[in-house]
Amino acid sequence: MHKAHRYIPLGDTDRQEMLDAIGVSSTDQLFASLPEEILLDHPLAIAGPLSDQELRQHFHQLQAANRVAGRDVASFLGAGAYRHDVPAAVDHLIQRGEFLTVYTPYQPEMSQGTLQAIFEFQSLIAQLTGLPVANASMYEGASAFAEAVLMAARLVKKRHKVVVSRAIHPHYRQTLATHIANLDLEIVEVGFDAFGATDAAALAAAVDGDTVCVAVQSPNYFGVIEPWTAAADAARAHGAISIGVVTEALSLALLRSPGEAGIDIACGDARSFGLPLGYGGPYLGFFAARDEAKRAMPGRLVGETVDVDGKRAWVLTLSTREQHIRREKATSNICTNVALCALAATIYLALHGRRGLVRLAEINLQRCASLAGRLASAGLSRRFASPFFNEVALRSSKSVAGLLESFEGAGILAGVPLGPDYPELADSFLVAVTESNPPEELDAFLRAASSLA
Amino acid sequence: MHKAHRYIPLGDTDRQEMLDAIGVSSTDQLFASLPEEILLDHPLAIAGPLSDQELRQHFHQLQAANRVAGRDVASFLGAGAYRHDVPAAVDHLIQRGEFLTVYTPYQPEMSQGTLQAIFEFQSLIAQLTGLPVANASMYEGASAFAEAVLMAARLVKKRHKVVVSRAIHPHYRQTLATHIANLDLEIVEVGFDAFGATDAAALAAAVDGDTVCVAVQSPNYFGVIEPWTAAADAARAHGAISIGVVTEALSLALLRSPGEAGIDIACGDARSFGLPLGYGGPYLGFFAARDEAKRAMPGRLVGETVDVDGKRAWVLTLSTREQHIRREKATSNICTNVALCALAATIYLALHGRRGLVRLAEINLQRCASLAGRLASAGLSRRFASPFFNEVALRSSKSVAGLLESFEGAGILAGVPLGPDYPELADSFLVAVTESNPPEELDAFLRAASSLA
Amino acid sequence: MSDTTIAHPERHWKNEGLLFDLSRPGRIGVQLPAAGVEEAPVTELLPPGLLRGDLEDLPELSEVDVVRHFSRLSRKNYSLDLGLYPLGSCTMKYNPRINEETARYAGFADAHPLQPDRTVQGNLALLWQIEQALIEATGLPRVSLHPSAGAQGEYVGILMIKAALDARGEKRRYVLIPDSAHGTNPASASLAGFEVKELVSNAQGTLDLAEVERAMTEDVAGLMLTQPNTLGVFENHILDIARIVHGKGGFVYCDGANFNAFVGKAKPGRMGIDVMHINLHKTFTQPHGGGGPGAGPVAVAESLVPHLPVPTVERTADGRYTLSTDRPLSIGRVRSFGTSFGVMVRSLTYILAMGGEGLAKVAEVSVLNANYLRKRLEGAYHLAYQSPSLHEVVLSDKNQSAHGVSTLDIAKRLMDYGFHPPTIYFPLIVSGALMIEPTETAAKEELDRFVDAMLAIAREAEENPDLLHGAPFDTPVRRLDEAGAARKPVLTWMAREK
Amino acid sequence: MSDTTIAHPERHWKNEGLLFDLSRPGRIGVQLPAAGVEEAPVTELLPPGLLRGDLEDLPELSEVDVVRHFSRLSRKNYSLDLGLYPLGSCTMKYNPRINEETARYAGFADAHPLQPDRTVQGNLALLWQIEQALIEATGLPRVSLHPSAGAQGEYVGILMIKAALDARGEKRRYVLIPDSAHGTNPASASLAGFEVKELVSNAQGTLDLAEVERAMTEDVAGLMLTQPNTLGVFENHILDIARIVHGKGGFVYCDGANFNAFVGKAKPGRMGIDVMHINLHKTFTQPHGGGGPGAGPVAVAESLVPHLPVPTVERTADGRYTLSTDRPLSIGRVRSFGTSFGVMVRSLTYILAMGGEGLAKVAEVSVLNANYLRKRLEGAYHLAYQSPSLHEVVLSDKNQSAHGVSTLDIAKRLMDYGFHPPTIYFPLIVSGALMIEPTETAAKEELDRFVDAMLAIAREAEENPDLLHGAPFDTPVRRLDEAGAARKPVLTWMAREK
Ligand SMILES: Cc1ncc(COP(=O)(O)O)c(C=O)c1O
Ligand SMILES: Cc1ncc(COP(=O)(O)O)c(C=O)c1O
Repeated sequence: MHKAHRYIPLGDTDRQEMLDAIGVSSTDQLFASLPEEILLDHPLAIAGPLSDQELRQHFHQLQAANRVAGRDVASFLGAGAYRHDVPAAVDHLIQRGEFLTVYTPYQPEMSQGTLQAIFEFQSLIAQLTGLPVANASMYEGASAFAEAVLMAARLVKKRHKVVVSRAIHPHYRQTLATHIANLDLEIVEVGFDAFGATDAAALAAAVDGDTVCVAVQSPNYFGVIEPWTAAADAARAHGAISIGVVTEALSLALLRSPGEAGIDIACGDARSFGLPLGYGGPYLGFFAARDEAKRAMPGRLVGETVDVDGKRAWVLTLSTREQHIRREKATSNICTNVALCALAATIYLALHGRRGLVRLAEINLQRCASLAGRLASAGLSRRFASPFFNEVALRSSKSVAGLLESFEGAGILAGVPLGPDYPELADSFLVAVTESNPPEELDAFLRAASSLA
Repeated sequence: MHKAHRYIPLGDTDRQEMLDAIGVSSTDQLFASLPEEILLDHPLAIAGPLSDQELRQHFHQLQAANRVAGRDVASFLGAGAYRHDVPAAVDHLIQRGEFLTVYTPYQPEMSQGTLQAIFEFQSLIAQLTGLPVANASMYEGASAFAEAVLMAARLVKKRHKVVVSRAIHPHYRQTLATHIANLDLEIVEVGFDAFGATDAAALAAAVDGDTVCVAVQSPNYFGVIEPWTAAADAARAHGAISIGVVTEALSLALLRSPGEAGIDIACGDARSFGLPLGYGGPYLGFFAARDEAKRAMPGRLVGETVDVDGKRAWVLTLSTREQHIRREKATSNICTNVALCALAATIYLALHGRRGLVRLAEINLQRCASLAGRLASAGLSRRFASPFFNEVALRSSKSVAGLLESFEGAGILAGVPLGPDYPELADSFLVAVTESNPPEELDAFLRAASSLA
Repeated sequence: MSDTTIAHPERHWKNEGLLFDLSRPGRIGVQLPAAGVEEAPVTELLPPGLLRGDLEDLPELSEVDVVRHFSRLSRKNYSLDLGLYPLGSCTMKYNPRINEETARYAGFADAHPLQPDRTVQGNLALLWQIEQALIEATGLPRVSLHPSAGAQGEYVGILMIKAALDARGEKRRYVLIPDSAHGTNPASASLAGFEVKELVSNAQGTLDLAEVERAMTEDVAGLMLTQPNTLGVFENHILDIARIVHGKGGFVYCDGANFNAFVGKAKPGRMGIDVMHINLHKTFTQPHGGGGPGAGPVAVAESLVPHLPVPTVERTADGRYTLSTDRPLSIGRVRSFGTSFGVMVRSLTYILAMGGEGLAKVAEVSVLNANYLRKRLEGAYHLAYQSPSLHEVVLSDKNQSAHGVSTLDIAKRLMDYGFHPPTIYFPLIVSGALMIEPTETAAKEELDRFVDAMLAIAREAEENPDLLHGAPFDTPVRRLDEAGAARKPVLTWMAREK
Repeated sequence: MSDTTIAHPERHWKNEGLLFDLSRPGRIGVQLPAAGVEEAPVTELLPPGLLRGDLEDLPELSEVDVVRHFSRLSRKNYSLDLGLYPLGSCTMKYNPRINEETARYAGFADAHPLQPDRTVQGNLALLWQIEQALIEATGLPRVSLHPSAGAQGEYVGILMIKAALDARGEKRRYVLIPDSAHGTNPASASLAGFEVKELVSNAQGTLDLAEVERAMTEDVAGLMLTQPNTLGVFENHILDIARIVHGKGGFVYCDGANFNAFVGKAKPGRMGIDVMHINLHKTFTQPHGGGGPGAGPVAVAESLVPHLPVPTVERTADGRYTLSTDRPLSIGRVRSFGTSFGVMVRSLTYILAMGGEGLAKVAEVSVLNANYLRKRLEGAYHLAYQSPSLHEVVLSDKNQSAHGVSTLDIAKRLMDYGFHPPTIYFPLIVSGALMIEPTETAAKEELDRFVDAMLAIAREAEENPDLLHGAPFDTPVRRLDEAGAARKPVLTWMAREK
């Protein structure tokens, strides 16, 4: 008798019946096509099988070894990953087997639930970005950004310069660098001005007839809200593509959208909408563009159609862009995306809705402004005198690393240091404040700052 | 504009449209039938509305103020509520909206899922108890027991004596006492012998022609496994009903079932099958009996039938026993039961199945035997020299209260003291050991005992 | 093969067998830990006579099989999460998801009911908080959280009345209950050892003052009324009724199943009510779960406080909490352990999610919704009583019966339109009752769709009554042979197979 | 009105509108906290020019509406939890529920990706553990957990090959890819700047040694093969192939999407493979979630270790863990932050739930199941290649096409029998391919029912081909106008409504 396993429904007699039907005497025979010299003669050295309870213990111990926001510390870390409250209904719904355990909806007749939800997601992202077309998701923000540049290069052929603001998230720029390293493209970085915004003059000067695209982020890595127009105008003037990067999607509820400002491609991360910080992933890349660009877009698209009875229905469409049809000529190699994260965001946005989302953004803004305002007197002044949303760069007269460590000792993850990525900003760090930081945490930050900073 | 609430989908215009349709000018008018003097003119003094996150904080703090098994302490508490591992699939499935948010299946065409699951539950309880008929659940074990006695009184009319072993769980006996206080019945308690089992001679002597029923528990409150036969035989000899109480349903996987031994009614609690300890409820009362008694049973029963197309289906049946039909003549006043708990148990039993359940019971037995055996040398000897399953009464030469407090200081909830309910056992306490006590906890208990006991 | 069978071949998973049918020897759905101790042969530990025979009929299934089985079964249920579930008297309102989260916190779920109080201060504080909230909502000075459901609450309430009379040295024999009452009321009274005297409702569907006056003798322990009553009508003479009952030394019991109609609008404590149970699984969103669990806390006036069941939660002078059984005149306990704690967590979560203002809105909108339905349906369907409706409305099949169509037909036909039917044939004083309770969580457009369906059915009843006799057509199974089920009951799989 | 419409009137909830259709002004589905700080007017904090216009099209819904909407939508999906989902190449195996529990522990869910290493030792230990497990399973010395999915794994793999060649000072132009490969392979190679040379499969459906020998020039960076390949056939000349590729200084990339076929049975590291991605959402039970997320860790031979993407997890001498970016020859990063951590939790949970022995059984039973299906179906359906199958089998519509019935018809008709169809029209080298992968989590009786349905369809194809052209009949929608969708794309609600 073989040892039964909970995930393998092979009964005692099933095996023999199947072997008999196949006409072999053992499963080993079914592996005869594997050269003998590569077959293992002993099981993998991996612990288990563990029971559900043993698994709980194992992973409970691991997670308990972390110090995390809410439970162990107050956290003001942002820098591209913002902590937000998630209504309970989100997680409940995405765990329904009918959403969780389904494949990409290639068979639309059996997948209308997923398809309709993606169509809703596309519509919501289009509304938020102010652009008419959005796809079904990208892995996360940085690769979405790289794909945006590659798409620009498809739309504007035979050009070479990729003009990128240095105030874009370092990970995003590094990801871009990896993606174009072997292609006939070159990155031109544009610095930031005394206000922490992309240097508008330098930007205008960097763009020319060889420019593929111009990319800026808002709020940028320093939390500074940039006008999209500088990039949009410079790009338009030279027939290049403008790209707007958003790492804090909640800002779109309050701030002028890339589309309104004339940006051609908006991309970034929408993890803020209903997903956990989760130590970095899975996140939710989004991608929106002008209508003319839809056939050049990466990723999946769901479109509306009708069935043979004339009933409204949804289906994956414009697939000829994709790798499974176009192979090496595809607009991207992406296949698996982050559909379930997009579903979470769709539910989250539906719950908040028109009023809730705006009010939530206001709470973020107000709390961040309040803390930044109060910290000035505690020795932490704003690095840049520019408008910000829910994150702000603060300057310290003490060593940033030492200061952050002191804060940590006081139970506060106070922020992300800027020095490692921007040596000239070694005296500064980023502080993000959201609705997940209750007023008491702001007070605690202030108290700690008064004694430490 | 009225403040919108997340659970009340009344839009801005809905209210007015509905008032207009009804023909009143305000909702106040709809309450005109309430005497003015009782109407409140201010809202209830209850905090809120709180957001999901604020609720999480509030309840997270409350639960953090407890010291509980697994997280904060090792616990060997049993005494009618045994800690067991619950496979993850149980909780996932019972949270499906289609199970969670449905009413009692009075409309069978729209409730076959619930009905079939209850039918499976009834079948599983019948198998475990060795009796042919089981109902859809009772609130919990103690009231199930009281209902068993009341049913016996319906079956055997005009008798008065309810013979009850003192080794039955004190809460069960107290519950019974409340239930019969105003009826023409009288409890006769039978003591236990030097082995911790119901005194067989006293039992036999207590039963006579005026006896309604004879009730014993196994494993009894002291963890001692009793032979059901003493009660069954005594009852049968006098035309009375025998009642077998089981507070640790897992024992049924290994021990002779009440039905096999000739018991007429088996009742008790099956919370051990897939439900949390949850500080006392909701639990899972079960109730099984001989076939002849089915029309006298309390609670709901699901039966198999066919629909007009001949398709197999399930339906609530024999409802003429119940309060909604029979009113003051019903077999019980029970209406709402614990269907979702019964579903959890059904899933739990299906997952464990024939082999898993027996093996699980063996693990309980072996661990308890091992600990009890090893503790003898540490100064804690068994109070009774009788066979036990996963719980055992230990005797201490020190004050039990003091000893348990010392254990608690060492991070161990060592057991439930017997003194409060049995003054003659003031030197003893109950220790339960299950698969949820990993071997390291047994070792820790032993170490602590060596230094404390 | 008909055209329909061609287009719709049997989908195996729509015809799910029983666990026992699906069992295959050798499968298992769990991984168990090692015993981790030296094992002795079982027969060395236990005398063979104590061991059972093989559990050969327990099914053997993998986790995969089990998850599929119950997922498939679940899809045969209609549920609140799919749409309106307008069961009168049941308050099928939306079950918030956050409740399920808070109820599962480890500090709650893993707490043993017999832990020393000092190790469960969080739980005791929570119980204290929900008791305070219910005290505030009812205007009564104490609330027992002990009872497991509404019916047990009734039972406890009547036992307390009995205990209070005993304490006064009085023996009373009867409890008065209106003919419109829920079945648990007479059943509970009788379980407590009383005889039931039924009060006939008047033409307004309410208690008749003269009738109460007449029936309320000194042999009567008290009156059980439902507020608003099962017709959804407020017992507007409540103050007079209480005066009469109290005048004869009796007690007023209020069945609080319909608290949703007036929570936050008026307090039972101000109505002369002495004792009232609250179904947390109705007004306070504990999910019904296919029949339970619920909880039935009982609020009482000062006169009954000495008789509350044990245990209760008390607060000491230094702000700590204890679980107390020190109540000499208590009726005792009616269940093991203290309370259905998990239900308390859910309901307190809900209460705080609503807040005081939100709760008043619950009553307001549930009454608005019911009156809207009433207005739109009362032409096509007979309105049993003209009295003002609060949170529910009772119609009947009087108009349709002329065409040979009954309430049962209407109910079954509603299923084809995608709705769960209302409560039917209750209250008993309305022949062919259709008792509709939308609750405040029903949206207007959902109500409109329901009305459309009801009106369509009213038309069908006139034009095509036979269609309705055959309904439902579009459900996992169609009408069942219920009589057959009761005549030769098959209550377990073994009863058929073995 | 036809008979069917009479019996089946429209159930509104089967015809669920879009969120935007359901929106009603003034509703909200959340309660927000108070700001809790003194608020300044927004226009004082932000210049008006930076503010956006009203989001008038965002829907307004209560929580009740939202839960119902998505519950209703979900029921239009077929899912693994309902039954067999035999998509070839996709490894649709049971998704254990315990994975969802562990992945949600607060210490994981609430960890910020930029926390100092000393505050996330638990996370880093977990990543170390899963890397060790994958090292053990692949027999390769390091694994990058960075890539977000299989395709990104491929891309990273090819970039590492490029980096290794660069480090040797070599420029090579081509990557060899068999014609049976998945579309992501050529797409990834091309994204990395290579040109693709397609290798024609031989009559056994495998790589042709002579063809590899011929194509493998010094202009070629390497070969991407799939093991077993997309026909489910093991590339049994793998050792010779590796020898040839290595002989010319190239690298062997293995697409590990089919690892389920041989995990625990053989290690890629012993087959001459230099780099391989693993789809954690296939072999290691991360749920597919309607398209993702997944993760595509990449295992590499020593020669590629210097070029791994950053960050990696390293263990210091004192047993602490760090997230390191110190890898001078790294290809860099292809995404923000470190890894799709949540996927790692789920997959490690699964790996430990199976253990070493369990994993070998995964391969064994998945291969047994596929061969059983092959045996039972190969008469009625044309078997594309006679070579031995491992975990999947590729059939075709060759027999049915004689009756004018295509693979698409067969797939759609399977839905009426309650099954999700296999992968169709892939691999491209089989005309009308039906690619069936049952996985080890399919039970024999489920396979038998699937076979019955397939055989019934084969009969229907002969007897009633038109029926199949019309299928499906019993699904929430029927065949769609896909061409129309692509011709005039409507990609948002606004595109139609505005
Ligand atoms: C009016 C009324 N009273 C009492 C009850 C009984 O409550 P429970 O089912 O909680 O025992 C109900 C429940 O349906 C009811 O509707
Ligand atoms: C053979 C094969 N290779 C590669 C991939 C791509 O993997 P992913 O979807 O994770 O990017 C797939 C996924 O379908 C596949 O089947």
